Amino acid sequence: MTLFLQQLFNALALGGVYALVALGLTLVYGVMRVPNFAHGGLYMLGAYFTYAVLTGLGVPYVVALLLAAVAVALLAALLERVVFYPLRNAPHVHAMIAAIGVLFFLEAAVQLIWGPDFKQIAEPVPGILNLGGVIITWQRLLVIAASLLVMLGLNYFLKRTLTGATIEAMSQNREGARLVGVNVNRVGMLTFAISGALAAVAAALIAPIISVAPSMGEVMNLKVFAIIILGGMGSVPGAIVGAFLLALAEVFGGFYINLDFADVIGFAVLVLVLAIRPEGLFRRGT
Amino acid sequence: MTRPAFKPGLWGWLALFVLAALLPLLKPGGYVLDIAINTMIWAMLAYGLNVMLGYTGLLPLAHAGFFGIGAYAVGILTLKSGWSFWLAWPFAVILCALLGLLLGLVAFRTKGDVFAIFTLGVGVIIQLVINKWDALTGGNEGLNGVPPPQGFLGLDFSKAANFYYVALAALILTVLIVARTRGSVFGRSLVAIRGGEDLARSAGIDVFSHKLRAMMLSTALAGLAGGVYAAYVGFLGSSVTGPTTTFTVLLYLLVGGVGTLAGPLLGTALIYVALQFMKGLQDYQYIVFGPLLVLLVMFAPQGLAGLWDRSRLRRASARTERTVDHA
Amino acid sequence: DKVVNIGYSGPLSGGAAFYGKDVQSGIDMAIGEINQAGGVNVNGEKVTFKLVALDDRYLPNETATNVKRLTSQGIDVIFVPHAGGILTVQPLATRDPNFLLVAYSSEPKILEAKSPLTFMLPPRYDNYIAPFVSTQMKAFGKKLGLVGTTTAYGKQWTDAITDEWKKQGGTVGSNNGVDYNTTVDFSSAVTKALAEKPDVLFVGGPSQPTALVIKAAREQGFKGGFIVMDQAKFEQMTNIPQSYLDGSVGVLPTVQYPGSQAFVAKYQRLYKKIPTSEAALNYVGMQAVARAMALAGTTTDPVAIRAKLGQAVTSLPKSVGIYAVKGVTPAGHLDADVVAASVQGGKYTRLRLPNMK
Amino acid sequence: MPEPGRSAPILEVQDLGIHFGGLHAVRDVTASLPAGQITAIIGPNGAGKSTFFNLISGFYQPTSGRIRFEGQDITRLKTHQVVARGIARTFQTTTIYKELSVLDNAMIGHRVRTRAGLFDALLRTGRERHDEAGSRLGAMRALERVGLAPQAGRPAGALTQEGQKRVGIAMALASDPALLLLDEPAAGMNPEETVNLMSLIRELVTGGLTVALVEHKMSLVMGLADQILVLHHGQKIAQGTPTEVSRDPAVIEAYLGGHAHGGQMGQRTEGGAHA
Amino acid sequence: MLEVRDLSVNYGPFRALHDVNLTVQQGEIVVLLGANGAGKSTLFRTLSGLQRPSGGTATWNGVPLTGGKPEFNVSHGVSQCPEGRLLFPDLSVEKNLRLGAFVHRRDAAGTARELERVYTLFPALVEKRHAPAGSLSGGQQQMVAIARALMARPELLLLDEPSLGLAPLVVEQVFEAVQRVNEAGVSVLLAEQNAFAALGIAHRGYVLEGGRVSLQGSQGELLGNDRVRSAYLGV
Ligand SMILES: Nc1ncnc2c1ncn2[C@@H]1O[C@H](COP(=O)(O)OP(=O)(O)OP(=O)(O)O)[C@@H](O)[C@H]1O
Ligand SMILES: Nc1ncnc2c1ncn2[C@@H]1O[C@H](COP(=O)(O)OP(=O)(O)OP(=O)(O)O)[C@@H](O)[C@H]1O
Ligand SMILES: CC(C)C[C@H](N)C(=O)O
Ligand SMILES: [Mg+2]
Ligand SMILES: [Mg+2]
Repeated sequence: MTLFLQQLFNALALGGVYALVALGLTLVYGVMRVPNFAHGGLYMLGAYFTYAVLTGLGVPYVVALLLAAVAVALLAALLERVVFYPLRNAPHVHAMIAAIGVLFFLEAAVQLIWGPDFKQIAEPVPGILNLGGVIITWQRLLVIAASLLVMLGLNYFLKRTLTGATIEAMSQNREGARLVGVNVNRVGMLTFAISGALAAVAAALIAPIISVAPSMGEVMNLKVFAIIILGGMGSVPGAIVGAFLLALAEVFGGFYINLDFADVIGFAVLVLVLAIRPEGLFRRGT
Repeated sequence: MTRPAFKPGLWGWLALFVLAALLPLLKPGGYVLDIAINTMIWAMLAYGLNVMLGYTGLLPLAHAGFFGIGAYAVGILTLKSGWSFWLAWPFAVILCALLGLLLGLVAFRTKGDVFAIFTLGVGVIIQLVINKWDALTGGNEGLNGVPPPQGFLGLDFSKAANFYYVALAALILTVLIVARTRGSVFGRSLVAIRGGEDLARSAGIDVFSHKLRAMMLSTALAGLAGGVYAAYVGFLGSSVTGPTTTFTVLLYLLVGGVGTLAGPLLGTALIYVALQFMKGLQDYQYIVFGPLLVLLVMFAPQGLAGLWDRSRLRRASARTERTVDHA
Repeated sequence: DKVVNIGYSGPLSGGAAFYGKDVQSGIDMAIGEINQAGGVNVNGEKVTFKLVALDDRYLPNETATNVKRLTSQGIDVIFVPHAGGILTVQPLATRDPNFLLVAYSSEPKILEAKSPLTFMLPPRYDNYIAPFVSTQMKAFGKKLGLVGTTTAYGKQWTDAITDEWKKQGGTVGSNNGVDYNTTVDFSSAVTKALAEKPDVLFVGGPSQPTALVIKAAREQGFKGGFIVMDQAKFEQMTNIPQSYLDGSVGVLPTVQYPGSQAFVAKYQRLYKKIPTSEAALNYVGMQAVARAMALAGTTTDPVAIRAKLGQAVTSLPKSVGIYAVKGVTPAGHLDADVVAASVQGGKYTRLRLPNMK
Repeated sequence: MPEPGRSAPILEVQDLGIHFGGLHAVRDVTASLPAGQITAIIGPNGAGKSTFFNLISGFYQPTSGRIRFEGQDITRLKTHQVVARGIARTFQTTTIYKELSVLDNAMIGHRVRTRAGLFDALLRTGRERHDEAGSRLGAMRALERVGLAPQAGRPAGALTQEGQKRVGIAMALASDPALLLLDEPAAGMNPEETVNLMSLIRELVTGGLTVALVEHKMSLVMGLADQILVLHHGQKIAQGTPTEVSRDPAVIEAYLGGHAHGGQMGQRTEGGAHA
Repeated sequence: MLEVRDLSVNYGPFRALHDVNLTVQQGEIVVLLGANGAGKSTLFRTLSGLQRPSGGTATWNGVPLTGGKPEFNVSHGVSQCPEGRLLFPDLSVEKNLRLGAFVHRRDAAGTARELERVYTLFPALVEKRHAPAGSLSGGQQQMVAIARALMARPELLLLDEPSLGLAPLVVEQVFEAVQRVNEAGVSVLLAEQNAFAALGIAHRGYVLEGGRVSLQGSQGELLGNDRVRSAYLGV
């Protein structure tokens, strides 16, 4: 029983990690329909910025996290302006390939600046919590809590605020959005900025648990794209449920079947769910 | 079809292939031959992708997986079961077509982006299965020592200069197949599906069965390319069967021109060779290549074949306003 | 004066770039030193070197293409640091144009191929197995848990350790290997392994992820010992509390070798980090190749160079010899004493390795 | 119900219905379309007219009821099978392949009459060559019927709105249908163009086609229809000749409004002169 | 006052509008007649800022409308119900309408009032308020498009074929509504194929042919003009 609970906690922490990264992508891919394969790159950059600020300026962890979020947000907005905005009318694959180009660039640039070696960020709250034999680190608890918080915030933003609605409106009909007075250029940049900030926050929170390396975004990329589709495009709760489902599948699949196949199980769940419910778990809300 | 497409025409293709056939006679270095053979292999895969993306308007991201299935089928059958390459190769192609059918039966329940990600998931699964099924595929160690095709007519295919002709023949076959498909009644129906599934359906096209057949053709071509790859490189590892390869080939296709006949070959040749040159830039290669990709997509959205089209159209319309109806 | 190009094809971008770069740094450093000293004397001619490094992203087919490119440029010595690539290009080495393949991989199959133009640098991993097992079984107990990485190399290690552990009378739990390169969080694999209450855990892959596995195990209350695969280096596991490493056995850090101080100091000055055996062994390899060229009196005949490698490695000056080298085996293996150690309180205790050839 | 002495029904629907979630978009509709005649379907916005067409053409699967075409049950057939049986349709908002040529559009419409598949394409079989020639012929014939033959080589998107509507009709005609469903064919047309369209439809019917159309332009409906079917909230509320229907108080109340005979009724009398 | 001076618009090499001059006075309803492809929609798109002209000017009470920024135009009181509707298909009807009031986003009370008004105008939309706009019938979508334009509480309302696809009864209601909106002080420029109904409520009108203004006059003049009668009224 403790074992089961331990694995459940492991899954929750992993799901939290996935959810945090996926939420940023929900905005640009799920809502704006920009297949931003550079999202993993922004996430990676967030980790490096956090690392750089921590080691370079010696500021507290929270400050480093915020600085990284701001920096990546600005960069993401720039990316929207320079790469995705000019491609807004092109077919999806074009933006996708351009995004991959950006990802290549970011990885190479980071490798050039910080080297290809793994970097490590110290846990801001070290130590573990022992709940009757079930062990969880504070950092993982932080990740779970943060992902839930971010989800609530994002859902509120999208569904309850007018700015949130303008993002969806713009993604569905750019001309229509302009006609009602939306400054689509600003909204586009804002959306990317938010998504970049979310990616950076996710990275800053996860970095202490994992190793920071230039290619860390690639593994995450595929998984979070899968999560968003799994949950249903543009659905915030869908992204969260998808993230935790994937994590549960990986952890318990690995536990009860074979660890060797943990990653396969995750994608098998994706393929299975979509084969049964082609529109994903949650239909896009209105 | 009257939609303008890059068509150097029959003579252009003939000339190209004759020239290509003469290349080994110039006794080029091993490296030149290697590049040429690699270009042909990846171009075939790009043609397979083009059947789906270019003609049917669907983006399948499991293509490297089928390439891998074709390659491993040839590798396993020749290496472990002692089959002749000439038997294993067609078998691999048929296997890929059948598996493509199977994938299509499920995957076509989804549409658009979901289809792309669904197939991406399948691609990842294929790679992981290849990677983990140690007993069959050699797992992470891979398969080493896949033999070159048995020679005939005194041709020893372990020599790159001779193997070159196997690859060239496969490429010619591929181009022929794709060209015929594109210009046919069947091909026009694919274009209709690309233009809008609902509309195609209401026009009386059996969308599902057309998509299935396009998928089979597409994965069969991937298997064809995979077979050549296995016999040429002689070593098979799972890393080449993953999404990275799919995206790389997608890139070739996009740069060359989606939906055109020359695009896949043109794009593969250009990017593959350019990447080889860029290796000299070492740490800076992706610093240059990344932005280059972005620029290409932005300023040549129709690809190189599209650029050619446009300039040719401009020249043509400057001369006369004659309407030519290419069938 | 003549400049001789040395070829290198390894992962310089992507997930394994850190590894490829480490290897490259060793070769680079050796070349830099040789050139600074005015090069080597081959048949009365001053010869300096230049490294031509090509990225292959760890893909064997890319390695093959790179090797063809390098040989067509007239390069006769090529370094490759991964088993897949090595095995793919090994048959090419003896064809026309032939070349000396300097293999940095501890995969025994490379030697089994009996290629006369292969020069393999690292010790065979199977040297480590028996002493690791006996040390840890004595110190901690008879039950082993497995959380190795699932690369080709890692799987072989896992199999070998499993066999040896059983041979020495222990029991082995289920295999909980995970891919260290794609796994985001190691906790669940560790939880699963610890559920069987092992006394010793087998771990190992790239150093930093390996450290995270060790950390997860300690955090979940594991008190036993670790057997650390040779790919992971203690000196790179600085990302976790060092006390977690107590009771581990693994490869002795390069810094700990008696003759290595000069090398380590110079390397740290150049690269601002601690050298691992990746850098050190390839450094030695490049030094040996240069010396063998001098001894053979040729820079272009791989067969002649290969023939002089044995003499070259034993006659390397003390300043560049990091390991105690006895020669090169007929199969082309560098016969060096590489030492393993167990860790306790930040101190390394050497383990005796049997000689198995 | 067809009046006695009139031709036999080509299409019969019985208790046809569908709901989307809680919405009963079409409910218990029983009706029949007499062969060789023009039936108009009218009703307020959202009455279920387009949905009715979507049901007949197999785009939606009905949740209740049956559809019989030429005496055979086609209720569960897929769209392309329905088209193959001889029912073609156009859409409310013009949907054609704008980037393809007018001829290509029509040839796509003819696809359902050809059999050539992938293998025929690869081997260039006799069937392939036969079908290719057949497509061209069938497409040109359809273009001639709508008067677009001279424009065959132009990209369809370059035509005017009205021209594009004709392309849509040509595409449907190319499938050689017995029954043609037109969803608001005159929307966005000015009176003159509307008159042209009316004569085109009349010609088609003279050629043996049965036509059902949805339209809000009363001038066209009253001027063309042999029979009118009125839907409201998914249900049939009236059926009969134009004169009968336009006097029906329920129809006036729900649909036509106070000025039932106002608007552009004037042109209903003539208009056959235009080609 | 809307003042259009020598306005020309090109699509690539093709000139869709040639030196168009027209005005709409404060409180006027002006109708624009013209065959398919005459350039009506082009003019509307230019006035709302979606399309940039290649020459000439257009001003609303002195404010230039030709900057190519629709958000600027709508915030200065010019709102359009466009051809093709340009709705947000996956958003609910109500969100579509609320977004119509985007320029008044700080005035929640005003938006709520306006929302009530458009719902009384189009009662059919009330039961659809939570349905995705894309699931509505063609005519219902047209209602949403008109209603959305009204939500901006414009001073100048541009209506591009508002009656397209609407049932006759609703067409009547729309025209009545336009009249009522106009009586409240809003100027209206209206393009219509349904010339009869349009001229019924218009004060003045223009006829556009091949991108040029070929005829203009008061309601009575146009209704009496033979060419207008034959081409646009079908009599
Ligand atoms: N796919 C769908 N999902 C949900 N509701 C739908 C769907 N299709 C139609 N409806 C609803 O069904 C009802 C009937 O729509 P339909 O399009 O058939 O109307 P119509 O009679 O053609 O109207 P119009 O004259 O405005 O075109 C409408 O209320 C519409 O919102
Ligand atoms: N985006 C475009 N690119 C090229 N030409 C265009 C474009 N939009 C319109 N045109 C052309 O400009 C001319 C005027 O079109 P416009 O849509 O303004 O006419 P309209 O009077 O609104 O016609 P309708 O009654 O069909 O709506 C037409 O010849 C049309 O083909
Ligand atoms: C640790 C290394 C000597 C092994 C190397 N990673 C290989 O691919 O074989
Ligand atoms: Mg309708
Ligand atoms: Mg218009």
